[in-house]
Amino acid sequence: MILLAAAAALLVAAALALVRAALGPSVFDRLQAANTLGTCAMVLLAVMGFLNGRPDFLDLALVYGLLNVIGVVAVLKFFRYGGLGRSDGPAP
Amino acid sequence: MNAAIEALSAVSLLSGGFFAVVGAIGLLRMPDLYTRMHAASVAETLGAGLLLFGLLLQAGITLNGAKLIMLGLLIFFASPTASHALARAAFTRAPEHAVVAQEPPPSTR
Amino acid sequence: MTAQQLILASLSLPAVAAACIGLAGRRPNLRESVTLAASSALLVAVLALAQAVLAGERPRLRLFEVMPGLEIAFEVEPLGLLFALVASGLWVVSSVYSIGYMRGNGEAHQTRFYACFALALAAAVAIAFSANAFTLFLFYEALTLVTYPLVTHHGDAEARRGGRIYLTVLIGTSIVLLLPALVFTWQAAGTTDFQPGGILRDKLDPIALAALLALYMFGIGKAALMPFHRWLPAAMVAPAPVSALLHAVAVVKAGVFSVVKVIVYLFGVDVLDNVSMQWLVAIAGFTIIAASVVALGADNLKRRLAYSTVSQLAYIVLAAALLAPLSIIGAVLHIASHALGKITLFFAAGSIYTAAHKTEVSQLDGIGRRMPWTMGAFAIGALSMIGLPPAAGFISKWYMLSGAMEQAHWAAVAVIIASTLLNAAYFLPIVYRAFFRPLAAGAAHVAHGEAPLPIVAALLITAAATLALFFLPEMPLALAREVIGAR
Amino acid sequence: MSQFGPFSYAITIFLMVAGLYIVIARNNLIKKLVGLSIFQTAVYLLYIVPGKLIGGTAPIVAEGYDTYSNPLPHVLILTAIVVGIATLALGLALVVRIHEAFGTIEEDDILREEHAPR
Amino acid sequence: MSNDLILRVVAKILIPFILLFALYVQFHGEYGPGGGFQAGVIAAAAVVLYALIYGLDSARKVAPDWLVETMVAAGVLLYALVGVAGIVFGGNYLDYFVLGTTPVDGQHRGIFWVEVGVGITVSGVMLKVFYMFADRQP
Amino acid sequence: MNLVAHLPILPVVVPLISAPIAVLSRRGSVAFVLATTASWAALALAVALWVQVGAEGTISYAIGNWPPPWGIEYRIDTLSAFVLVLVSGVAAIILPYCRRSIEAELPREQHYLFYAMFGLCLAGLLGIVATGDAFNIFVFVEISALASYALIALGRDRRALVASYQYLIMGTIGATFLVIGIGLLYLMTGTLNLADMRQRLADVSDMRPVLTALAFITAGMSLKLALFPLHQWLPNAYSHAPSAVSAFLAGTATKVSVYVLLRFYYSVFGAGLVSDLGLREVLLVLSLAAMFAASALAIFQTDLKKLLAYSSVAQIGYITLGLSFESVAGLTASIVHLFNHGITKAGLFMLVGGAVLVMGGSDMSRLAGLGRAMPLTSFGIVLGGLSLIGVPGTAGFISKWSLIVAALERNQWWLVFAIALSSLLALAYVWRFVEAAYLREPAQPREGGREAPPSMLISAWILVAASIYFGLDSSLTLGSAMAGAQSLLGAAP
Amino acid sequence: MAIAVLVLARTRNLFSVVVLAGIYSFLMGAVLVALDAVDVAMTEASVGAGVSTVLLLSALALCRSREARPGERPWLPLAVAATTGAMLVYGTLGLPPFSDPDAPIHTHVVPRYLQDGPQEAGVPNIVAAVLASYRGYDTLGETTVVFTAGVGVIVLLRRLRRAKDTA
Amino acid sequence: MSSVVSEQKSGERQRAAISTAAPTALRALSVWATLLVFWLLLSGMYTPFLIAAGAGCAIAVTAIALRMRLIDREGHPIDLGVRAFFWYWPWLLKEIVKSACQVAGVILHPKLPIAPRVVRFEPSQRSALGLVIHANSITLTPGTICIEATPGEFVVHALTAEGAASLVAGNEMDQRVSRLEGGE
Ligand code: NA
Ligand code: NA
Repeated sequence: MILLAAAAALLVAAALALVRAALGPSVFDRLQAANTLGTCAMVLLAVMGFLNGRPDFLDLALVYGLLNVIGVVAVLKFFRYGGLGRSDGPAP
Repeated sequence: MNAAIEALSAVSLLSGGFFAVVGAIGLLRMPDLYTRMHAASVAETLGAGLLLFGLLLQAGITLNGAKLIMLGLLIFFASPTASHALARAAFTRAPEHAVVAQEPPPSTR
Repeated sequence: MTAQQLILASLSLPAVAAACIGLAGRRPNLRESVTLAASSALLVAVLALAQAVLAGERPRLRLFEVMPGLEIAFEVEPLGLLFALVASGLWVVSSVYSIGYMRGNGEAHQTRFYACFALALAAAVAIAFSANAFTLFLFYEALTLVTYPLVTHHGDAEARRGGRIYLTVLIGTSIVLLLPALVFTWQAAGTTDFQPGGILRDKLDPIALAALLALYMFGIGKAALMPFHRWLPAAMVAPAPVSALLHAVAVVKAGVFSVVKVIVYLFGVDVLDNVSMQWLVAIAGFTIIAASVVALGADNLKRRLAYSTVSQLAYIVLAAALLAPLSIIGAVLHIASHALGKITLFFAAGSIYTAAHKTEVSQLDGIGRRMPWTMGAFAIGALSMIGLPPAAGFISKWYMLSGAMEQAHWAAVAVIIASTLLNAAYFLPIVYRAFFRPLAAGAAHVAHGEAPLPIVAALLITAAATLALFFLPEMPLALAREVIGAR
Repeated sequence: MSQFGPFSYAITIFLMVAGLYIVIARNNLIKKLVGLSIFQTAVYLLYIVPGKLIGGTAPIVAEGYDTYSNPLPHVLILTAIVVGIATLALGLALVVRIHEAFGTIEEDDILREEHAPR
Repeated sequence: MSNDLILRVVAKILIPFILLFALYVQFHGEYGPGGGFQAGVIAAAAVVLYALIYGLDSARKVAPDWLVETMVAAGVLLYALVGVAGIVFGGNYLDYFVLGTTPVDGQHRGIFWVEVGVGITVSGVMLKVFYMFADRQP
Repeated sequence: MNLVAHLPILPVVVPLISAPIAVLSRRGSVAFVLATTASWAALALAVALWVQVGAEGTISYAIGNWPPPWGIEYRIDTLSAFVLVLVSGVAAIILPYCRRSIEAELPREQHYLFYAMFGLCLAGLLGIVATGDAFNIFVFVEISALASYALIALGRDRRALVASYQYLIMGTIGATFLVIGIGLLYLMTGTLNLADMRQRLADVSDMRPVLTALAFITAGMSLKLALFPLHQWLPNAYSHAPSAVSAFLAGTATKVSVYVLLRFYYSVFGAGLVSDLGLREVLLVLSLAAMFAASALAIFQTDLKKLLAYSSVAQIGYITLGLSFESVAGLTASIVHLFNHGITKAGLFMLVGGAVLVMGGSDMSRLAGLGRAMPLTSFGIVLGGLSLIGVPGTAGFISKWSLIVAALERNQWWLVFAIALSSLLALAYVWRFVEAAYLREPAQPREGGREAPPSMLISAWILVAASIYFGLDSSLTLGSAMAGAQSLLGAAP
Repeated sequence: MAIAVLVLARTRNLFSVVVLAGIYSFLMGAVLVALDAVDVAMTEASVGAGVSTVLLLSALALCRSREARPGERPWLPLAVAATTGAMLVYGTLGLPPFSDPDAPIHTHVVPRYLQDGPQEAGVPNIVAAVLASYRGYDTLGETTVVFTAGVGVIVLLRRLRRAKDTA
Repeated sequence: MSSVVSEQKSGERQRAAISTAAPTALRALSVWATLLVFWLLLSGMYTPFLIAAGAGCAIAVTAIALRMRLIDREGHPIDLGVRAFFWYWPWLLKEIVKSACQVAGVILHPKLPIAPRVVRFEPSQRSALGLVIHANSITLTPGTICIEATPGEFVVHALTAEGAASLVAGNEMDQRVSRLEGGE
């Protein structure tokens, strides 16, 4: 029951973020919304794992989290440099 | 499971949900990008954190608990990094921080 | 040589000759020697076959089975033999003529010309020997295709236009009408073999038979039944030897040959007795009259000859459609007699063109004095066309007329008589002009004599043959009688 | 829950129609590809929704569960996803080359450009 | 983006974990969600992240083109050859039963190697495709 | 290890394996040898399979040794063996042609990738034909499709890119429609195995999803087989692709799509259902439209490759027309034309490829005087063209004959004439080439007599000769087609 | 999800389109988890939010990032799409009810996977068992698809030593 | 600008090299161990094969990480040690909760009482790691976002005046991070 409530709250949050993504107005706003949505989805997955009684699916949430990061980084790299292949400094 | 832990978990989950919603509301209400980001970080840190904590209490010291902690760590690493990168990108684009890469309304043309 | 080997030889001789001509392309003398040798050899082979056929043999040769009940096979029977004799015999003559004409006019692409000519002969012989309608159809189309380069020989815009009409009408009728007819026949009878008495007995009701017959008659566009006659005048753009090939040696003969073959061996004369043939008679009759009228108005000599051909072919169709034994004999004979007469006329036209560069009837005043041999031969050919003795046309026309009277088909009789008058009306003035009018003023100062020797020799041979056929009709007559089963 | 079936099909069909519309109606080559992807993803639901059993769980056999949702659609859709991303990758590569060759990725402009001399 | 301190440091910390996670997904596909495909994608994503932060050339030093191109082909080849092994050992194509001492053992082996093949090809392709795109100048 | 037992799978797996090895080799020459060997092996295996099927009847092969409805089954009957032979045969003949053709058209670094793609495309097409599993069809459809998108895009003209993109969009929509159809069928029957599906369709509770599946599969495959008016991708794709690719795709890809349609219609849905939905009439109308409109469009093309491409659309109309008769005779005509047109069109595109190589383009104005410049090439094109028209003695004639037989069987005389009339349009477009090649003088005189390289010319002529041979002896083709049609319709042979 | 698509259809900034497509994927993933399709969700997340975002961005970086204008004749596409939709509506009306355990897909073929899979194939994740073993050949095909796409992209985008693109 | 940055960077790298306490080999071993633990936690199945696989995979990933040159003080900060864990993070958590509640209040306040502004100040950290920890801590705490993080200057966006006011050189967070960085 509590879990359901938490899931519902996350859904509401995700919906609100979606509205922000829809409204924009700037690309960054959409990005921020996407990022928030990603986090919500990730936590939601964890909650759903418990809700279904199969919390071993947390792996899934981890995947979401990792890929969310990469997605955002890619977007930002694109925005800053206009391409994904550019390098601005020497290798580590 | 211990009733106290159960209760703590419930509280934690509910308040986590609450902060998540609040953050999202802020995302909608705030006037510009940076302020929206502040709001979002409420949802991403405290909201997500409390929710995961609540779950952690339910999972106990198990492998699932470990994974929940990993999830939390991931959020704590990734979320500010993403926010920072976003802010920086927006800032380099338009340092006068209210006007950031505005899309023209679709009605033009 | 066995009869089968003879068939194979007759089929492959011209084809091999075509290949050799192609290879010998750079050496004109060799090339033309090949042509002459091959044509003579073919004539010998066909004559050898004639002996066998007249002795009552029916040699057969099977090549492929394309589909069940559909094979490429050959069988030599009297009608086909007659056609093959005409074609191979005239090939020899026209080869001689071609050498004179092509060299005399300095034509281009001579190698292609001789090669395609040889291929056309191969197709014609294959048509003549077809054992079934499918094989006939196959080589009928092949004949169209290999004669196309001859029709468009000059390659200019006019030739291309003529070639297009030629192809469209011939391929068009054959695919749209003949092919469905063939499939229908195959479906109804399970075979397309030519058999004495036909293969469609009790297979189809009269209406279907009539429809099928119509498909065949119009589908065989080479028979130039109106309204599918346009290709023949359009093909006049070709050089004279080609016209000879089209009008006498192979193409139109293949058409009327197919008509007779279909009526006699596919349907069977007595099967068709139950079917109304009046429409076919009517169309043939109309074609005879209409084409003659057009010919009457044509000033261009070759055009006049072309419409004459349209009309003469319709005789054959008409005669075959009458279904009377005598008229069918006439039809068969007319294949030969028209061939000889018409080739003489075209040789003469080519001769005039080569020597005097004249193409119009109105330019021919007094030309007979300068080219007596040519115009003499022309006169014999004209007599044959009209159907007057002592030319071959008389005999065949006589049989046709007898057949029509035997059937008491007075309309047909009237058509034949009327058209004879028309024929006379458009041929005799030419002869008259040539011999009895003074030389045209403009042409007087252009000195020219007869055409080159090969041309004159060829047309004299055919003229002589036209006369010979009148006096010695036994062999063709014997073959024609065998066609209707009367020995 | 009985209404969930029709509802989910409605969503599926909506996504499919919208995706297809974007593919056909839009001029921008990249946008078309995005539409194509959406069109393809709509199929996922068509397969997977009917495979769900209420009270069932993910088809990973473990003690304590005896009702599992249907695994076969999952397998099929995994393949479909892979096909989708493969198509997208190839399509984008084409778009990039088209952009290099024509200087635009708007279909109209390309069609106009095609007929113009280079 | 190696200029950006924060991204650089966070990426440094995260990338090994992402890679290990990919391998975990690869090896545990039989027991939980995931498998060769997902593992391949995640592994490629780790390298992509590296390339995003440190530049494409650095990534190319770590995972050179020849290696990636070899992976592209090697994985699918491995898969197809596992199938052939089925034939060689007397079964049908992709018959795993004959690959081990017992049928189930054979199934285990077959599934494992097949998933490895998928993982190799997928990560190779994803990476290669990224290279190809990122390497091009607009 | 008895290879005969694995005949069903080997023709697919051999080219499939050749592709990654080709990529690993990174050498154009090695890849060429690999692909050629693989395609020859595939042909040999397919022929062996054909013989085996002829002797033993339908063969089932359980991949992974899982029994059919659970595992994926390869199921080879007369029809699939026949199409396998066609596809692998065309590939086996085209590959030797590729060597010089590709050398001239593609930079050296791309050669090994080209051969890998070719192998994949071949494996995909063969896989579609061999499989007895609905979803597996989709997977292999995508393999062949992706490979062909890339292959088409390799064309030298930049328009090849656009053509490839258009094909990608249309092809993907088509494949997605297919997958929707398969999904609905799966939902109603619970199985993906085609044979099993057919049995279980008998007691399906509600026919609506099944009919929808039928509609989606028809629409999807119609896109892929370029049924008029869904053909727009084809002319551009075929005319701008590298010559070898045009030839291969023209000979195989659309034919395999037709095969898929046949498979679903008669091995899954059954003839009754197909006619219930009125698909017969739709197919009939669209086929006629293709036969006439596409032929008419072909007449007005100034580029020979494009002309041939439109001709393909028209010829596909004949195939689908036969399908619409829903009789053994009609299906026989479809199948035999599928084969005959496949070899003829592949041969034609190969010859045109040779002409393009020497003359620098396939525009009619460039090809003026081709008859003298490249006599063998242009004579081959004429012979192929005659087969397109359906002149007796060519393979095309056999197709037309069968089609007319089928129409007559239904007493549809008007169709007979329609078929014949559309052949005249074919005559018109073929004759445009003949006039250009033989009756027009080249714009600028060039040094004559240079033919395409022998490897290209010989390969192309093998197909031309085949299309003549199968016009003279149709027992092999027509026999297989009829056996295939009978087995599809469940009629006793 | 529907909202995301609607906005996506209307948005002309292609960059935003990419972001929205990523969001769409995340949502789809969540829905898939709710439907017990965890493997699919994982794939969709990694593909939709990861790979395709990166790919789309890469392509955008190389092309202009703005859609010029929508198509001019929206009626034909709309009609096509609507017909498709109508056909699907008709088709889905006849599908078995949601979560009906007696539906054919739950009673035929699949029971063996679920009951015998762990023993026969030795793998508790039935999706993995079906994917890699029962229908392993499909997966070989799937891998080949990936391989094909990879080779295709290489062939299209590899920079050639000889400047071919200038032709 | 970029050249300046890279100069700064190379200088900073030298400093990092000097201050590297642990040799790379040791660090790599530690990475391997961490990864193995990570694997074991994820896996939960302790068959010999899977454990061996875990060890093998950890070796492989360590090798790759070495190849990527990820294993240094920045990438694997074992130097910070356990003390940091118990000394810095709880404080940060407390700060986060505190400011999150504040921001939540602002969001829910009908008037939305915000006073956004950008603040610049100089952090006292010298190492990249320290700067990153500091910057991320700022961003983690709701109400402040670190926009630019360079060794000489932090540019921070703050939601409210109070938030801005706390961001001055030498604030509590700055001090704590510096102490953490110094390994004290
Ligand atoms: Na898995
Ligand atoms: Na913050």
